[in-house]
Amino acid sequence: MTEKNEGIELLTIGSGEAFQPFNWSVGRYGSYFLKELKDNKTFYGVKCPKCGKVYVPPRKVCGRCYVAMDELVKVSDEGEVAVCTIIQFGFVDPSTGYQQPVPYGYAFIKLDGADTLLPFFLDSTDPERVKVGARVKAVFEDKRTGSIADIKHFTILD
Amino acid sequence: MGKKVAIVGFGQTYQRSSRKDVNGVELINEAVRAALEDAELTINDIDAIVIGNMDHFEGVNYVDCWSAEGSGAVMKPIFKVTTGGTTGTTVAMCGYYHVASGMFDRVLAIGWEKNSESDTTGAIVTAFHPVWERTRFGGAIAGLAVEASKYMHNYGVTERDGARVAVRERLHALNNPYSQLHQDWMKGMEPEQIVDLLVTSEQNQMLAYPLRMSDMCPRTDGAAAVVFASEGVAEKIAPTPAWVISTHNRHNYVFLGDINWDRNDTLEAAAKKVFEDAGIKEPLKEIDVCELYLPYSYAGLKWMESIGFCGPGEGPKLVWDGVTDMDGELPVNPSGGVMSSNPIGATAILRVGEGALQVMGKAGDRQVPKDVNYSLCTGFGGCNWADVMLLGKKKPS
Amino acid sequence: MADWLDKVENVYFEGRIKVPYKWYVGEVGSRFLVALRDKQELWGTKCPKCGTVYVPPQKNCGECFVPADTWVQVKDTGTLESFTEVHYSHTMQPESPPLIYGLIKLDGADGSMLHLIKGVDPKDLKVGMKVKAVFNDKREGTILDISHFAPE
Amino acid sequence: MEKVAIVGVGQTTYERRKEDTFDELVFEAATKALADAGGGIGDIDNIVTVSNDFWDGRTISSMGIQDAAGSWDKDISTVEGDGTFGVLYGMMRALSGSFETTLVVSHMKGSEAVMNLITNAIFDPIFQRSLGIDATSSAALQARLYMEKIKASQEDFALASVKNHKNAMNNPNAQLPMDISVDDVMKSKMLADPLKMLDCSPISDGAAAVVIATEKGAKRFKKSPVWIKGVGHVSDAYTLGYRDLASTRALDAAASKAYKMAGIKDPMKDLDVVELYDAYSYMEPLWYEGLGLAKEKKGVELLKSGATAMDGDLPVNPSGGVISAHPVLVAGMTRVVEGVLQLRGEAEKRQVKGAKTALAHGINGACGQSHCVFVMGV
Repeated sequence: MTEKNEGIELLTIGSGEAFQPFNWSVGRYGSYFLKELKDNKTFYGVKCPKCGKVYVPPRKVCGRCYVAMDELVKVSDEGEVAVCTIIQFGFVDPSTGYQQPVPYGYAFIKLDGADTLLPFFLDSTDPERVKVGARVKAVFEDKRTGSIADIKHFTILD
Repeated sequence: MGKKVAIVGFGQTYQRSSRKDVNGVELINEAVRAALEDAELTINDIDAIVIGNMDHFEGVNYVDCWSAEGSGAVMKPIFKVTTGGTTGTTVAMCGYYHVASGMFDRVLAIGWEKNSESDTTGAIVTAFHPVWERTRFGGAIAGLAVEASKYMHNYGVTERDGARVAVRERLHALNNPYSQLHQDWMKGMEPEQIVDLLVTSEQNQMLAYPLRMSDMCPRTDGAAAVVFASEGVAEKIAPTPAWVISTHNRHNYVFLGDINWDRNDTLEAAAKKVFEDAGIKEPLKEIDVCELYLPYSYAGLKWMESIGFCGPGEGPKLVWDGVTDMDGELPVNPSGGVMSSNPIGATAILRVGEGALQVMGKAGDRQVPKDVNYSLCTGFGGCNWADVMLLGKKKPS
Repeated sequence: MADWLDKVENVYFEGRIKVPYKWYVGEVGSRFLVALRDKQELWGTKCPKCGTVYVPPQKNCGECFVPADTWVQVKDTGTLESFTEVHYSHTMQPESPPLIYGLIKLDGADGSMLHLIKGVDPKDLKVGMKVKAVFNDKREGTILDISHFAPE
Repeated sequence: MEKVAIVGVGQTTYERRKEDTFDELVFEAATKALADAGGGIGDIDNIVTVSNDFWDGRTISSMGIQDAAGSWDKDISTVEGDGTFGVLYGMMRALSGSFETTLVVSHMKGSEAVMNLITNAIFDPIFQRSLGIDATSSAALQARLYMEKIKASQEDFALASVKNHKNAMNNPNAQLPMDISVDDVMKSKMLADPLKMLDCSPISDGAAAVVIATEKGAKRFKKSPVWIKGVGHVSDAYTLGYRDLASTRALDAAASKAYKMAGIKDPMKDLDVVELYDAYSYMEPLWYEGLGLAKEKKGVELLKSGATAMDGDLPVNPSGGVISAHPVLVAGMTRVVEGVLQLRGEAEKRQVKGAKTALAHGINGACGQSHCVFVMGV
């Protein structure tokens, strides 16, 4: 690709199809969560022994208390929209290098029993219903592979 | 027990949507030369350098090494610090700590980014957890849109309130020759009139409700450099050095789902620490000017509350009353702010540099029409992370 | 440690970062690549202070911190300063291994240029040997417009 | 300069592949360092983390580890570079008057990325990257230049690998403890001529942490302090081909500064133990020259003399060095940690008897462009 700037041709070098592959460890906390999602369509969190906060998905460390956690807690597949929006602008999906399909509803969901929010996409067929406080429920894929994408989306209940 | 530190020089490139005429190293070099010229120093006077940006915007690993020929780091101490959007203030703080430690007397802190070289949102999305967050997360715009909608929900704030902030930033930018956005059509118009246009214009694309194009920062190629110097040295370099009174940050959150969307509590906590250090009790009265990292319009409302300039939900009144305009009691972002230029790794150090110019009385057409004893600078990024630096005319005791 | 932690089988997540980049070469670098592409010529910049000739060009002399603003043409022949034959294979390589990298000090330049070496039995490679640029027929304004360097 | 100390150190074992996530590794190293110091997170005034966005496959790589680093409601920053630079920044912050203690923690999971691709991205995207150069092939170019300059052989370099892998047998954290011969190195798979598999450091996972304190801050902890006596960091030029790869001028400058601060006149005599960054075998004799342990061109001579062996005058890399475990970014901090253990007499089977002064060395960038040198003492 070239452009002219006051008579000087200005070149660019492209990265083409280059990418960096990664093989991230999900860790035992996350692996447990994904397995339960896949096998039982169940959400699990982990509870801090000190402050009692329930983290979903589970992780090892409660940052506030700086202690390791290991008590698993089952939480609901239903919850409430804490914050939300509808994404309408186009951008590149950095995992594929191609444009993301838009629009779509996007929310941070407080599952019943959890103290943290789960960011996910929302069925936004009716954008009017995408609002703070809406009750939502997880809809699962029929064929689940053990990834977060086993959740198809959250659907608005009320 | 730590040396007192002042800013004695600041340089920046013109902030532009794309700098096709220079590569990254050459862009950095422009800012370094400008900062040295401003401080009337040569590269030989510089004891150490610190640099920062975000790797995945340009796809360059080990930027401190890669840029050495441009930054002036050949045969000098240099390392890189980076924390996402807060990188610029992180770099500035690092420059500050270099000098405060007593180990270096004159330190150059550089922030830069060439956002034109990649898809900004695509690269920002890689900042989030690959397993839990990255799938279809809409980057900074999505995060800010949910914050804005919650703020509107909580306090009955309107799109017009947000637009009023955007108008202030763009009007201020008209005074800043370095700013990327110069929306000349706004010249001579009343803020209300522009607000009306922005919230009704069909050309003003909705990105993610409630954020329209005019509510967001642009993407920018640019670099900025600040020279920090120690007490005893600083006074000899600059007639009015901008002393670092205090600086603190809070980067508490790890996942987006951990964030308290009702309060910007990291900014609250960092600002509180800084005000404690400085003995500031009434920020609105005592701070003379702000250069705040406001990446989008609603931040100019809600985050004013977080800093303590007004109570919860009172941000819109403060802004509509003109308090934060150039001639107001507390001018905010005389430079035009992040919403007028946003070279991400440089954005927060631009706040520090612009804040220093106000203290030094060197801000030209964008100098606020009042005496500046304190200027407050902030950085925002990561997972609702906040950096705060307070600059002042009087050397701290 | 809780019981479940011992039992759970750790899973891995395969992913990638594929942000497409376009790097702006800038005026100085573009001038070099255009000459390479259009005229098969090699140009460098010279520092007015230390006299170092940089090929590919540098806009700023890192040693003296002054603009290296004089253009100088150098030859397409040079001396091999160092080399290595790489045997492993990765996707970033322009062609399949084994491939040979050389640091080539072009006649008229003061440092070396990194490029590929071909047309020589690896056993015969020697530091100090003379090599010459071989250009690609199809040139697109990149460093790969030079196909490789070969013994003169 | 006010006195500043390291009062706690922690490290994980180093392995080819660990299941633990970034935050779990950071938590392990950080809590070990705190426990070692005899304190808790409440004794820490501020945090510095060390990570790299390319290696982690994550922009703002520090975001995933804030909780594990103990940064809640504390000042924090992130260095992207070798762990020694993180220690340096942690030290600056402790000396600034704003804080009395800093926890510095660094992590790496080399197993999750592809080293050659990650290090290819170190190279200039306009003129060099598309040629496919990476850390190992560029190091091979440096190795050859050094060989030519000092008329060394591949067997000479192999001696460093043999020595360090053997030392690693005394280090329970090392990844590659091995009793090998020069012949084994010579027969190992050729990667990038003249570098063979056993001339190269492995891909590693692991984390390390240190607790830094001012003289006053050190009183919060039970452990007796190891003092930072001197530090220096300097970068050479970047451009491959325009930096003299067989010259150690940047390391010379960094070490000279550290020695001056520490009052070291003859490093060979005044130092008791050295932990240096031997990412490749040839780097050890090359860095000897830069550190002033050997005169220019005499690095291999020193290596061959046996003076840097475990039973020599100045043991270098008793831990087994970077060639025995290379968690990038962590590795330099590991050198600091090992130095501290030596000075406390806690290095167990790898202990250098009576060590009073130790040197730790880290590098950034291709072919050791940028160096950081610490001199520590009790």
